[in-house]
Amino acid sequence: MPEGPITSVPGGQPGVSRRNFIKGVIAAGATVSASAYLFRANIAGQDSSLPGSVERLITLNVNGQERRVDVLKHETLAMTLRYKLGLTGTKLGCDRAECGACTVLVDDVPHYSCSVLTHTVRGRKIVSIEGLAAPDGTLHPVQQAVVDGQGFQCAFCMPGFVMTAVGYLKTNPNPTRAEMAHGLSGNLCRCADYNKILDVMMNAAEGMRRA
Amino acid sequence: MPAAIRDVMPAFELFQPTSVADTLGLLERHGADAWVMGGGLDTFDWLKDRLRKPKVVVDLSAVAELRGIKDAGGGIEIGAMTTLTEVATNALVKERFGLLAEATGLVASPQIRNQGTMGGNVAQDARCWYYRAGWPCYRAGGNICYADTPTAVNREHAIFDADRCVAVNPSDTAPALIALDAQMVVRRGASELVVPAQDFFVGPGVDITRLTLLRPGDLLTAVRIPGTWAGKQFYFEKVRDRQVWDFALVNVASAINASGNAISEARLVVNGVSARPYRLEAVEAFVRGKARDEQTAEQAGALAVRGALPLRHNAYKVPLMKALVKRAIRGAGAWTS
Amino acid sequence: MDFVTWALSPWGENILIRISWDLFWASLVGGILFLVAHGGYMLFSPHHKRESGEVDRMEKERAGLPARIERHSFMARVFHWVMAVAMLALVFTAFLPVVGVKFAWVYWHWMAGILLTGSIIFHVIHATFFMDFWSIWLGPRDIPEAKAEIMRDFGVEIGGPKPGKYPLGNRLYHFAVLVAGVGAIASGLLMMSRVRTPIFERNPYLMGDAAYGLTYVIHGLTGVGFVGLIIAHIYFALRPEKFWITKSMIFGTISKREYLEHHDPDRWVATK
Amino acid sequence: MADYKLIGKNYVTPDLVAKVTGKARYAEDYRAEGMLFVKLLLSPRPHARVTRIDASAALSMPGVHAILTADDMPAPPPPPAPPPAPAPAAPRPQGEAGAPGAAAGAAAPAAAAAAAAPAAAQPPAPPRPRVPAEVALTKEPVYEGEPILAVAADSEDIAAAAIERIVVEYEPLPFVIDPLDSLRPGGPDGRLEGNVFVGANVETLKWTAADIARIEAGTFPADAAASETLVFGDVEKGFAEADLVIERDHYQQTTSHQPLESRTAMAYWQNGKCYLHGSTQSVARTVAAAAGWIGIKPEELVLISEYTGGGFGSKIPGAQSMAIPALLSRKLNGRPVMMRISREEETYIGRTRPGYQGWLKMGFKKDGRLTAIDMFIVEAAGPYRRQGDHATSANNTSLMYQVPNMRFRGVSVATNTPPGTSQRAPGGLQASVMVEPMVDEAARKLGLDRIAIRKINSPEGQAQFGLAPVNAPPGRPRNKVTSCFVKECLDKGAELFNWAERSKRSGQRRGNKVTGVAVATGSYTAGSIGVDGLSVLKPDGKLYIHQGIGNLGTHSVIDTARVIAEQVDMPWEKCVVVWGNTGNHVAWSSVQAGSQTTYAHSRANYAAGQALKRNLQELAALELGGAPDDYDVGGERVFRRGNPGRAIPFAKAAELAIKRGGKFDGHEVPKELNGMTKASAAALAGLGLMGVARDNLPRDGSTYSFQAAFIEVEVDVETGVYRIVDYLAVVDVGTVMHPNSLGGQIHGGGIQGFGHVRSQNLVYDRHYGAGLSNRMYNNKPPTLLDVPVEQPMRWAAVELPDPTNPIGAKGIGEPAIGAGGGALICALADAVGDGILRRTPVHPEQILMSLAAGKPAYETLTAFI
Repeated sequence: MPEGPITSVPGGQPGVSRRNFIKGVIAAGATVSASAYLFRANIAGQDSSLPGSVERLITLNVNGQERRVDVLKHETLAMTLRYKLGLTGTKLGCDRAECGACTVLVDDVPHYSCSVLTHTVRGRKIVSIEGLAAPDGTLHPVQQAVVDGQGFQCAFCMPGFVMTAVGYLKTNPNPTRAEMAHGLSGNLCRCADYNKILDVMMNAAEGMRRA
Repeated sequence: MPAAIRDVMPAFELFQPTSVADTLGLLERHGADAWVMGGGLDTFDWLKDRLRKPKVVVDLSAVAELRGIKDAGGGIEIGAMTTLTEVATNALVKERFGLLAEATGLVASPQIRNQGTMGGNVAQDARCWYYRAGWPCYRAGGNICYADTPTAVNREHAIFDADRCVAVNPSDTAPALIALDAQMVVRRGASELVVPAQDFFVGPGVDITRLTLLRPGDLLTAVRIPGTWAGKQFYFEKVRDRQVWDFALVNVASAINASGNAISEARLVVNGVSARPYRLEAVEAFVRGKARDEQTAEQAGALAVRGALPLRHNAYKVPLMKALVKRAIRGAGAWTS
Repeated sequence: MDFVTWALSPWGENILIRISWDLFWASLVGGILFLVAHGGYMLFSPHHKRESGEVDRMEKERAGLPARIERHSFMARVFHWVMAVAMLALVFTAFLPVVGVKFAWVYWHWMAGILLTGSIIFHVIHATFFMDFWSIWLGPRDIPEAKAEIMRDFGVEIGGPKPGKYPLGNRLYHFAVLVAGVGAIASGLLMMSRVRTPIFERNPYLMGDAAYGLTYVIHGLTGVGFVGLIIAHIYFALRPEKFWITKSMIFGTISKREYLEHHDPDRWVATK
Repeated sequence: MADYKLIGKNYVTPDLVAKVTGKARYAEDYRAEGMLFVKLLLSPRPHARVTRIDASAALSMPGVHAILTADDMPAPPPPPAPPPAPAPAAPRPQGEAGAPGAAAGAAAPAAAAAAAAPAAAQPPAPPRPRVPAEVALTKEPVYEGEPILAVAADSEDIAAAAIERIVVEYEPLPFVIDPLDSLRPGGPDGRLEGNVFVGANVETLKWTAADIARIEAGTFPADAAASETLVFGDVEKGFAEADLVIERDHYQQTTSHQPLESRTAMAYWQNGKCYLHGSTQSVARTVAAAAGWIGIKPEELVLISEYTGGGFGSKIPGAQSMAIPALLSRKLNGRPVMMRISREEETYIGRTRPGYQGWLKMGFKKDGRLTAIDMFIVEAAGPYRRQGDHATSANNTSLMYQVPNMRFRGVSVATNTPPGTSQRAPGGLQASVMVEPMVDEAARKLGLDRIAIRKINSPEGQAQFGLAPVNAPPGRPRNKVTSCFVKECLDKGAELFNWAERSKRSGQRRGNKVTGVAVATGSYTAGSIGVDGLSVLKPDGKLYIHQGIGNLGTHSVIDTARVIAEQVDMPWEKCVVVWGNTGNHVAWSSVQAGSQTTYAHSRANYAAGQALKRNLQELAALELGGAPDDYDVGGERVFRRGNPGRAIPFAKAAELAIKRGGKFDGHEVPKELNGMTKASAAALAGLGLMGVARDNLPRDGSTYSFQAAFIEVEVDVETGVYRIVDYLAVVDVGTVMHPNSLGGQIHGGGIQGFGHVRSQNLVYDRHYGAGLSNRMYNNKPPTLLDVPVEQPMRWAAVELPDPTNPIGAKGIGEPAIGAGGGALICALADAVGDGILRRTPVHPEQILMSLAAGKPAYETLTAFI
């Protein structure tokens, strides 16, 4: 990162150098250079005495770890995961809640992380594709089913589909094929490998029931 | 003229109040500078397109009292921040008001239902693609409707009650709520308005820039459904191009109280055809006391579309609406036999 | 305060949308300020009425005049009141939504506009063929009259020319309404190409963005202009010293004395 | 069929675990110290000239580092010349970087057009203006959303705010959205140079007032002037012989490719080299193209694209826009620059399949045999170059239906809409969607079975096909295919689908639901030749296979590597596939388009495998005595036939090869190799025993794959809503290499075909020339619920090897989309009646309104609505 850029925008309040503030803030594993991604000084100012006002420095529970992160007020979860925490497995396909590639679990429920403010999920349990496999590399049953069935083609949609399937199967462990299709229907696959995806996810359901 | 860019959310100050009182305080304090965010799905579109740049966003996600479904003496009360998935899968809703559960279950996509809220779904803005492109149309405060010109593409637009603007209300839950005689609970400063769902929505003639009566500073806190229609016969159908994400081309919600084969009371609401969910009071009156059969359904369908004024590309909405109203009278299952 | 409202066209160009509603408030406040100022002045100023002696003399000279003289024919009065209703409807349907009273106003607005247009067409024909067309117009010979009026308002006792049928203020007002009315009607008719009416085929692309912008601005300017004009009109109609005119617009006639007091019988020859 | 250990078996591709754990890195997943972010300023107008740019306010903002405009772009290479003569080869030489689609009919000279056109529509005399090449940033935007300039800043926030402070002034120019508007007398031209692309040129073509009057009356003017004409036989004679003639107007929409990964790119410079992380279908073939866009030599570019999130033809050699971060980085002394392309930007700059407005006439004998086909297509080509889709549709039709007389006339109109390019089976999809329902209509009118009418007209064996310009020299041989087993597909499918019984459900009504059952075929090119294979057996006992192919999702980058392993009987666990980074020394490859990879690279890798094997044999002969042919390979050893004890393990062989040097370890390589392969071989020389070769295997004809698709749909005639109940695809793709991948390709293609027929669309406001469907919820790619979900989709292969491929494999990606789309529209027609559905996408209202009216009750020819 270049030496302390003044990160103000014209029309806003005078900026402050965030460099020192950031030091030590970004949790281990984050790619520091990418933290420049969303830097910008507050424009409306901050009066922390007001009810409901929020701090930028927050703690997130991601993939079972507590991570201290500096998060801008207008930052989405997808951006925090990808550019602050280095978790690039979560993909941005549309950034507009219409493809599902960025799906992550928030308290076990699938959400489009492009359309969630990071500040909204403070204190909630976030799981991204990187958090599914066991630390020893053992794949989650859904991941294993994908591998066993050579599921997906370009796989840009895959992390989103896998997360949706994991979340959906928690609510319906024994779905019919049609139910599974509805459960996964919020994810778009442009290779249109839907049939094979349904095949492997039905196997995944079985794998999860066994696990 | 400066260039436009339709990507990257502009910065704002964020507030995450934990009570309705604090929320109202923030809204009063910031006035028109404040933007109320529920699930955020409509909000993010406006912000990421940089078409709205509020100074302050008030995120309701931490207001616990706005969440949840309560039993209210035969009826229910649904907090505005209750997610659509919760509404669609809630046992009480399914038992008493299957119509709402069904309509809610057909909104957008599973993830959107997991995040989108009851309040957000009824209060969402129009999806007219000219308006959403940021063009200076009537709805955006300008002096033209781009969707109602000789060359406009207006397949998804209104066939009823257009007044300059021809956008439609995109909500799936709104017609169900109107059919169930629901009431909207709105906090306006110190006062609380309880408005029939039907009157919560406004047409372009009355207010061309908003789809509901919510003004800056207002807060929709809950939806109340009285017990009147609990357990009655319901029908909901949504026609759209793709079975996920897409908004309804036309949808229909009906609640029918029938004794034997005779309809004693009915509610019929169609959406996707005008800027307000379109309640068919004339049809409701017509079917009252009539036998619930093919003939009544047929006549009801014909009556429903009376006065429709289609645009160049949406004439199909007339027969489509007619068919849906017909089915809504006949009821589920009847038409496939 | 903004005078006009701009927007970005689909091509990213600044286009004129309409006037700023700030101007409505300006016109409203301006109108009210004027009447307060004028009313105050009239209460405390040294302004002078004409001497009554001259009128007494004229009354004697023209004993043949009837006791009541028709100032406004029945048709003229019907026109005036129809126009007044249309005008008020137009102004209220236009500006109530602006001040926050929401209702479906467009239909009533253009209907009132049609009524106004119709009544004005009638008025033009009526005035041209059945009235003294030029009696309402302004001309160079009004200058001495204007001068005298102003002098009197400043307390200078002065004789001088009397008006014909219409006092100068009347004629000035008529002229302002004429200009604003023509502007409002012409722009309004063009604007009707952008709403659905049974009268015009809707075609919002009849003109270009700039031409429509200008049209909307003209309509807006004339509209807020009317706010001020109407305030002034009602105010003067209710002023005691002008009330005889108001009454004549209701009942049609004025007394012989009023006739002689306010008019030059040579310029307006009473027929009855 | 040969007994293979690897080929034809399911296995797990080595990239899959990385994909499913989120470790696979696509272009936007790379980070570098000090990385800046780019935002683009896009043209708000469909056609204009930039007259002024004032970026001073933006440049003075803290955190803004640089701006890049058209003035910073290197001069584009001259546009490729059209082929000297209309080659009777593959309909689309999917080939050369940036210019796919110079097809057989492309060179149809003015004489051809003149012959077909009335005198009034004579094209103007030469010299004809050439189309300027497309550059990443422009001063004359020719479509809404074309990038004008780029800003690099510390963050996207700052870059976006900077864009909003830049003032650009434009001089508006005429624009075209609907091609037919441009053909009106006095209608606008999409380019300053003219309105119609002919070959590499732009010309001006206007129709007569009478032609336009016919359009306004709702019919396509089939005798209007064409700019391209291709013929085979005598079409008038053919129609004279026909017992049944059917003609139909027809519209197909323009669709956007919409790969889920946009064309994001990141670049930096180090030691005089540009490191470019991009998203491309082909890796080796992108280097020269991208280097050209950046204005450097190919050797100065290191291209990294290990994973690509789909392309479907839109990223064949990457994208012009990749040059933007590279050039900004160079301006900033090599500082890394990331350009994230938003979905809306992808919709603008991410390419389209050209739409069709056209007319088709077919003549049949009573027995169903085709006597003549006459086809006229106006295509919406976008603003930059002729698209060959329309001519390819004709070519493909002449293959699928062996008609003795055929004529094609076409006009490729310049439209100010996103640039066209190949999209999966360009022209092939459209051909199936256009032709198949008319064949069904004929079958019904003639009382024939729909499979029977196809079989009577289908190609078989080395069937001939193709059309030629009207002035082509006589006696020239027609094109022919290397193999064709479509009849076998139809037979096998009829059996598996139980066609005899199922087809009786046609038109059955239950309540308001009507069943439609149909069959349709699709075909497309399935590979050509001309690439290199490269592999190294290293002393660690592993075989390193260096693939220059991109990893675009078809798995072919891995599947074709197995061909080398198969040749030398190498256990798959000991094979390492190297791909996706030209810094890792990859072989020259085929362009990944036109279902090329499987066919071409199994050939190239077969050649490399043979070279590897030969090197092992010769090495063994030198080490152990005897002749090379005395030795064979297997069990990770090269051994003497009949005496397996005399053997050298592979690891040892690698060591020996290094010692011996020369051709054994890559210090000497065949001269015929491509320069890129030579450079890679040189870099790898001395690391082990090398197997490197160019594909010189014999081939006669063009390689095509085929598919027959069977489908059942249910149409709700009260609402027009329909769903697919059951689907079966049977393919002729030669030898099956990887069943799971093949299944994915077949059904993925089929579903994309469904998407074309049922929902995908681009909509434009023609007053402003502005896109209204830049969002996915407006342009509607197919979802999971648009496919059969209760009954799994099924597929089968006839598994008859192609004689010109050493393992018998053919390409697999493209026939599937036409068959799928064709089958769906045929089934809808089966349910609601012939001649009603003449426009795609088939929205519910077309069915609803037309059924009520008893005829097509929608605009049949208007584009972009």
